[in-house]
Amino acid sequence: MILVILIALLFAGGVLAWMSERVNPNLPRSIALATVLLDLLIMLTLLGSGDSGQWIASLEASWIPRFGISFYLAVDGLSLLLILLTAFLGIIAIGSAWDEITERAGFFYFNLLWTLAGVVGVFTALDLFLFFFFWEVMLIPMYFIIAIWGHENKNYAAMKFFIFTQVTGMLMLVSILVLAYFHYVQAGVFSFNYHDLLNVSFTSRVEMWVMLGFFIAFATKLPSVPIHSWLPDAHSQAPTAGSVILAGILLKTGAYGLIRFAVPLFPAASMEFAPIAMTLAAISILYCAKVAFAQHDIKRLIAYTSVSHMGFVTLGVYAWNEQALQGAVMTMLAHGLSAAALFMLAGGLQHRIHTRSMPDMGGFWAKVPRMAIVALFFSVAALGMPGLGNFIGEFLALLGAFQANIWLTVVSAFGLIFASVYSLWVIQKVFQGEYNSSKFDDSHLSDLSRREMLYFGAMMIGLVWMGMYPQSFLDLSAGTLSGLLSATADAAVAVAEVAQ
Amino acid sequence: MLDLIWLLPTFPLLGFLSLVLTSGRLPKPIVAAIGAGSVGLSFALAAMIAMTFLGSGEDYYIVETFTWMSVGSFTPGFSFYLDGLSLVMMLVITGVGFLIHVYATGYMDEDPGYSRFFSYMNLFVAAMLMLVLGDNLVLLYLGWEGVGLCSYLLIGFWYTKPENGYAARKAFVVTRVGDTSMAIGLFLLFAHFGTLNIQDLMHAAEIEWATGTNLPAIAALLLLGGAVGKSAQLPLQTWLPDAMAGPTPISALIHAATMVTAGVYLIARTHVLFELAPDVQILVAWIGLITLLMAGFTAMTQTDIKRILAFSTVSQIGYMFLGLGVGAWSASIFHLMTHAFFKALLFLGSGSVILAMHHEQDIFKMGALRKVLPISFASFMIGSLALTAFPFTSGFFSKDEILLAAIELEGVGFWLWLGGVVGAFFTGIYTFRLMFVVFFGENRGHHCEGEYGGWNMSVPLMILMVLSLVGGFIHIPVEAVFSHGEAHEEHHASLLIEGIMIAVPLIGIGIAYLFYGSKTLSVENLMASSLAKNLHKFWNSGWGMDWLYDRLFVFPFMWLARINAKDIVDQFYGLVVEINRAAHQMIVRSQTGYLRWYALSVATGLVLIITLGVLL
Amino acid sequence: METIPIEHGLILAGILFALGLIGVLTRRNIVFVLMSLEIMLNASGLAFIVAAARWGHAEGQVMFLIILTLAAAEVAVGLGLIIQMFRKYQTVDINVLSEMKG
Amino acid sequence: MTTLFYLAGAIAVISTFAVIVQTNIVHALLYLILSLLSVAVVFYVLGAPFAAVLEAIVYAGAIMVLFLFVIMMLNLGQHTREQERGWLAARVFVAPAIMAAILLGQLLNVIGQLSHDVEVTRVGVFEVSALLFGPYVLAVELASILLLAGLVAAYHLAKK
Amino acid sequence: MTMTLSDLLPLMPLLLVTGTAVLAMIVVGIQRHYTLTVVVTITGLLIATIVAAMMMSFTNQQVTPLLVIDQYSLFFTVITCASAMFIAILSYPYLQNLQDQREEYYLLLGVATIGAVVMVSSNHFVSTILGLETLSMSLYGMVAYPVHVKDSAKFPLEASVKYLVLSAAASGFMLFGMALVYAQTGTLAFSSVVELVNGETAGLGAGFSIVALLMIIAGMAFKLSLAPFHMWTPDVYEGSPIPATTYLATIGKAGMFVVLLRFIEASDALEFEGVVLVLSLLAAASILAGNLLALLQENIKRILAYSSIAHMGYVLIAIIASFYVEGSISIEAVTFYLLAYMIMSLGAFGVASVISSSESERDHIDDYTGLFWRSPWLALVFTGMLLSLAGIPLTVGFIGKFYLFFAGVEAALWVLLAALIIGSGIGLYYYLRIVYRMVLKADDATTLTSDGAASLSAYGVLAVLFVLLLILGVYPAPVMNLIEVISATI
Repeated sequence: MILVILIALLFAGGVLAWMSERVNPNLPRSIALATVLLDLLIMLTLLGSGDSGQWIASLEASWIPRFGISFYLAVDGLSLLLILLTAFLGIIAIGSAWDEITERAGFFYFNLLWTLAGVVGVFTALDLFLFFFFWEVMLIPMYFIIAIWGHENKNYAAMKFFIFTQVTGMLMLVSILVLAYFHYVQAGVFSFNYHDLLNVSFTSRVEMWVMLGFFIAFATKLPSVPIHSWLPDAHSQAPTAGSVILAGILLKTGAYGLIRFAVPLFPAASMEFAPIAMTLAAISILYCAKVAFAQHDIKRLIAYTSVSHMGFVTLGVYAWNEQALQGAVMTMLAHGLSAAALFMLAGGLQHRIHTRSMPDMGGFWAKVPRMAIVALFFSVAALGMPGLGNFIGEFLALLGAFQANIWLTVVSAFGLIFASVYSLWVIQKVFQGEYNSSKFDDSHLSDLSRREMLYFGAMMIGLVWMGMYPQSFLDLSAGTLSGLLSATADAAVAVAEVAQ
Repeated sequence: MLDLIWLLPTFPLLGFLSLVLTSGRLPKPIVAAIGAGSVGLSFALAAMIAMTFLGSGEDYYIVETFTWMSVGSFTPGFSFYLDGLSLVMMLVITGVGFLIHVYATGYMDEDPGYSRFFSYMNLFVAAMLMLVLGDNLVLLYLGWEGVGLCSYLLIGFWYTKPENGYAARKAFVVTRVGDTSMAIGLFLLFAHFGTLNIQDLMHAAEIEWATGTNLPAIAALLLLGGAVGKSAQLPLQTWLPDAMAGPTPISALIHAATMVTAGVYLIARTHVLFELAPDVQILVAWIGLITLLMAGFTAMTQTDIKRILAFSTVSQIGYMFLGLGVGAWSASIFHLMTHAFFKALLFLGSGSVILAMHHEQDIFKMGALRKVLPISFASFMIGSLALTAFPFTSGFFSKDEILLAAIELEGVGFWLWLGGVVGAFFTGIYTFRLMFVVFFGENRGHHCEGEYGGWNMSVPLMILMVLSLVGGFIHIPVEAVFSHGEAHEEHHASLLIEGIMIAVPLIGIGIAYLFYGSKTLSVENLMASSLAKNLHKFWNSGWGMDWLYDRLFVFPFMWLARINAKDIVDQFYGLVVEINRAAHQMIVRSQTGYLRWYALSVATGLVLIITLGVLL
Repeated sequence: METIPIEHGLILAGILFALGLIGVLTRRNIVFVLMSLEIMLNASGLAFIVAAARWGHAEGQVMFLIILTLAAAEVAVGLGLIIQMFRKYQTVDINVLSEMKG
Repeated sequence: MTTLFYLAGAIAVISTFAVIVQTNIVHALLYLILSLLSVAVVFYVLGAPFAAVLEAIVYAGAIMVLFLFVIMMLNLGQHTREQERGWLAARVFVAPAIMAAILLGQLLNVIGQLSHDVEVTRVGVFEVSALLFGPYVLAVELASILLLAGLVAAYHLAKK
Repeated sequence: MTMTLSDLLPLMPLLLVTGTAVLAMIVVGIQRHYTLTVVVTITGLLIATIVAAMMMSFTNQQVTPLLVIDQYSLFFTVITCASAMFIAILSYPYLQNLQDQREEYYLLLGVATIGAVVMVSSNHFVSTILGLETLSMSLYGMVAYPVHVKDSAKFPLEASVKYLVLSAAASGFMLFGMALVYAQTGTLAFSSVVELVNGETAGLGAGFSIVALLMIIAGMAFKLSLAPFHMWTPDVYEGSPIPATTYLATIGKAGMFVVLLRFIEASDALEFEGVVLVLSLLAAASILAGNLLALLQENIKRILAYSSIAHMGYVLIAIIASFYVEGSISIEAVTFYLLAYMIMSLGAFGVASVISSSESERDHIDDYTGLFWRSPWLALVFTGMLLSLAGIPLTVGFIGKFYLFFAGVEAALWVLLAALIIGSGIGLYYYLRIVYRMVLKADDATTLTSDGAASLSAYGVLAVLFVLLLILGVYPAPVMNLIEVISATI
């Protein structure tokens, strides 16, 4: 029941925020904040109440009996980690929108909360229909966030985001249906229940095709080359809060889908497909790092780096061993914070000087030292500095991946070099060098406010925590991951035998 | 006492945190107290720990604090490993580091980024201590990257100049290439042994891997990649001279005494692996030799006082690599220590000169400074003598040991030795070229008001002078570390060889005197031929390595980035959109609005479907 | 009575139907178009009568009656539209009715 | 009777052809009436006298008269022949003729397979009525609704 | 099988609708009163709706050879009558200021509804033709209704002429096809076609049957505006007054589809590979052509027209699937999707209708700029309808599409599913274009709502539709169960 409350609270809070705008234009943001805080508190109560690897909480109710669809929500350690991240970044996003969004704030927070609700749904749904339902539900409010409060090219960006995710989502729908149909043929009843569908058996060719449907949908959200190109546009055009949600949470739904669904449902096909997926990951890492370096638009740059970093997640997932999976999960969490923070910084800069063009910037260190230090921190986190969360994730992912595929890991490791190239490039272009105010309007250039420092501080603490004592996070997901690993072990052995 | 070892990096780390969180709002004396004091505390503690450890007679001591992460069999912890090697490193870092911190409180006095400077410095010391004290390679890697970051921050300390930023990024990226290679090495080791604890790894490697097989060679090569990056050896040496863009105390601490020798430490720490891969080990020697010679040539052509010292650093680390390559582990570490003393001395001395000359670094714009700057002169004199291995200075003993170890090696040993001697000859030339030009001769116009700064700058110089002179008599307690690896503990060299090794640097000094001291020989005559000019240019540019790397890596990367800034994949989707548009434009023309056309289409449709239906 | 090959009746209907179709497709005068439509409907009616003859049924004739009704109603509405069109455009050229397109 | 069938059929085809190529609308209408009448003969031959009568009265009579009224109202006829000639160039026939030809070809092809000589039985007004007021009574009612719809629509559209 | 008294009871809804039309005619005859006529029409349709709904549980009967009154036909009778009622309500404010006699419109609407009810109950060629033509005949009148208004912005005359001529030609095809079937089988009931299929008459190749069937299907495809018989659709939609367009787009389409479904199901026409192939081609062509044509349109009505082409293609997939799939899942898919399609089309056209009136139609996409800020509730409803058309969750359109996908997957129609995905992808673009216009900042801040009691009821209709859209999108189980039960009767 607590899970329904989690989601319903967000939906209701969204509606309430929208309605409250009539009373007072400042009310929506407070309501939104209160809602997400409350949600976070409820989630925290789940933390202590269960052993990792088990379902901490679950709820199953019949929904559409015609197709054996049930309203089945459940949380285990992995899900819990991710919904905690969702709520945390939700608060951060509300904070980043606090002053930035002044027009039609009610509708904005409505969309924000509904997106969060969709994401929480995605992370908790264990009925594949329900999963797909939430998967799509989160798109629409996100579309509105980009299309209404976005920047100069918002229509194009919002449209591209929507069409990419929706079209590939339909491929997943087809795959889900094929899966359900096979279950029907084999078991005689319709079911979309995750646990039921785990038992479906296929011929290898069919399994590959069905798996591809899932993979493409998840790889789009992740995103992975060659279906990544919606992301730079969406990120650069979205308002700051939108970018935070997109980079911090939405991308993680793709990774979550791979871990929870794509591989466990189709272990054999996934193992067979792993070299290709890992190759795509390696290409994502290197190619997008390279493209990132060439960008002038700071948000586009960060967006490309997101693709690059998410490549490590793909790499880790398809290496499918304990270190690699933990690495993928840690990368998801750490990248959630670091990318969100970087987008907030870029958004803050844009808010202050009304441009995102890096060639126009420079020498801000002296003007906004706090911002510079914060930016430095998160850039350094992004390039994988040990002691911060991103390092743990990427190192573990590579460490695990090395055991699965040496050459792709070696190639991917070069991403570490590229990451340093573009991260430091940003610092150089924006904060170092000569200050030249003729290229932009610097009348509003002010250092980070107390409130902003609070948000950034929270995220910095989070990253240091992840970097110095990741065990608190690793322990949460360990049970889930080892459960998944042992469940797919037979298939892995079978594939290995075939390969020999 | 030994269990307090975790406090060593903690003190500077706390210093860093307190300086960062107050972000420049503290008054300078307090900043200085925190900055230098935290390192001083560490040094004091390190000294006490050292005494306790040496007194205990143990070979090693492990302090475990907490497990960093535990994923399957991968369980690195924040654990510290103390043995002779890390003891020496720890003392050098905290000791020399403390002196340089003290010096810097005077040197940076007028800089607006005073607090920022010391926060970075403290972070550096903390990271460096992590590097040498960590008992597993992941913790070592943490320090390894941490010092790289601090190096980056401090090289680019004066950020308003774009070229400083460039130098900083270059330093970071080039070393990151090495770091990546090292990281891959770690993956490989973990994949084979399931642990990254250094001692466990070494034991396992000895047992499971046979000498001369491929796997240890690859692992050693990958680690070597990390080492050459950090220690500025071929082929990744290009960043160090540019790194001189940072404040001079940085050059002394990071780019002379401590960080750049991390590569030497790494190889020494994992020497078991290198012994399992003799080919790679001899490669280390060759890398050292070639680097030291190339750097020697280049140093002779430089005019920037700090760049000369930088190339000499590269060259001296070359000697350490040479020593590692021939298996003279403790000699290399010994040289590491003495080099830390005299190179820190030289850099700090040059810092005084530079400050006194109002940030002028071109040696040919200086001259006759020995009267004006007596302390700087003294430190330079002593430092230079040690650097050229003048008998009974510290450098003499350490370099001697390395070269003697080299000549005793079968086969290529003689050539390595010969190269080392030639390098020593160049060392003499370029070191005293610097001496004669800067401190002798006539004043070349620049006004100089005498020594800058107070006791806080001069006292560290004096201490370092003493260390540079007598450091050669210090015994480093590393026998236990290399007990099974070192073949020759006592060197029995012939008098001839000893003579050559003593004489060659002196000849170098003499030649420098003839050219730059007495002006008996003229550099202009030497430079007359075009061959000489070109050679000079070639050497001056660091053997064209920057030029080569620009063309091999930087330009292609920039070019690729530039041509594909729009992301070709995205353009593919643009094409899809265009196809849709075109299809729309085409098909929409069928909607002519004419009734008869519509009727015809209906009739055509009917005919079409009937035909298709019947045919199939 | 004599026999009549049913296929010939249907062929006759088919020819008439095709001619009507040609009329609809070619004529620009809307009155002609309407007349051609009548031909097509009538041809369909003929086909029903022929088919009914094959079976000796009355059902085909019922269908014919309905076609007759529908033709009548259609002509009534169609002619009404023609009158309006003529009022508006003073022409019976259907090509004037092409203001909506694309 | 067979002869009559073919004769009437031939007349129907010819006069129908004349309709679609006529330029004088009144002539065309007359050809159409001729065509309808010959179809009525075919109906009769096929043993459907009731349908034949209705064809003659309702179709050739009432409906055609409606056309005539409109033609008179709009004052079409002789003087619009030039215009019609201009509209009726040979090339506009090409595509429609091809289409119709293919369609007809298809029809002939498949109808040709159906070879079935029928003994013509007379199905007169009684049988039809029995059907109309028996099972098909609803059809009659619905037909009246259909006519009502036509009536209302035509009333609304044709009024001034 | 003649009429008996017991047959009258199942005919109740039909009789009620007829009565409504007749009553309205009498009222008009006695005293022309706009509101009264509207009220009579609406009340009659409402009663018919309720009665039909109440009868669903116990009626299952063939009434004369012409009509079958089973649960399925009653289900669609309910939908048809309710939709007609909604359209009548929407028409009320729309036509209020028409400078002409306005009452006949409701008469035509009533009569058209009779035709539609007949169609959804028909399993016989005679009733099909009669229902279809009654519907079409009334629609000719409704489409051309404002023809007398001087300088009307739109082209009702052009629309009506195009519709009449092409529709009559299509009816000709259908009739000729029926004649061929009849010539071969000797009856006019749908089920007779099975004999064609089973080849009980010797000496005939499959060709004859296929030609006959395809001529009928071509006629139906025209009414459903499946490509390549689609070209009339945008012009007729655009030229008609919006309520008439709504009628055409909803009841006209659904009625015809039910006929097609019954015809295909009763006749086993899909036994012929040629027919399956042709239907597949029609579906694919409609999906692609409809979506591509709509891509850059600037006129809302044309966009919806083109999108309806595509949507009919989508439903056709489920019909084709019914041949391959055991059980009634694909029939359920068709039924549910038609229901969904009715709701969302009614809603979308309804919004356009509310902000338009007979004298000024707002059907250009720019008219909707900033609607979100000017009339948020209207914009919300419209957005919901468009997203539903695009098949996004939370709306009934998603469940509908889910059904289609399910049927397609079970039948393994991969190529058609690919077309469905591509088409939906293209479709997103133009639906979102409209949505985007609505959320743009408006240049003028005037609200686009005609006020007064007249439009209040129209708002009520939109609210009901929106609620249906959401409820069926979130909790469709009850309706699904119902549809599962009724689909078994086909």
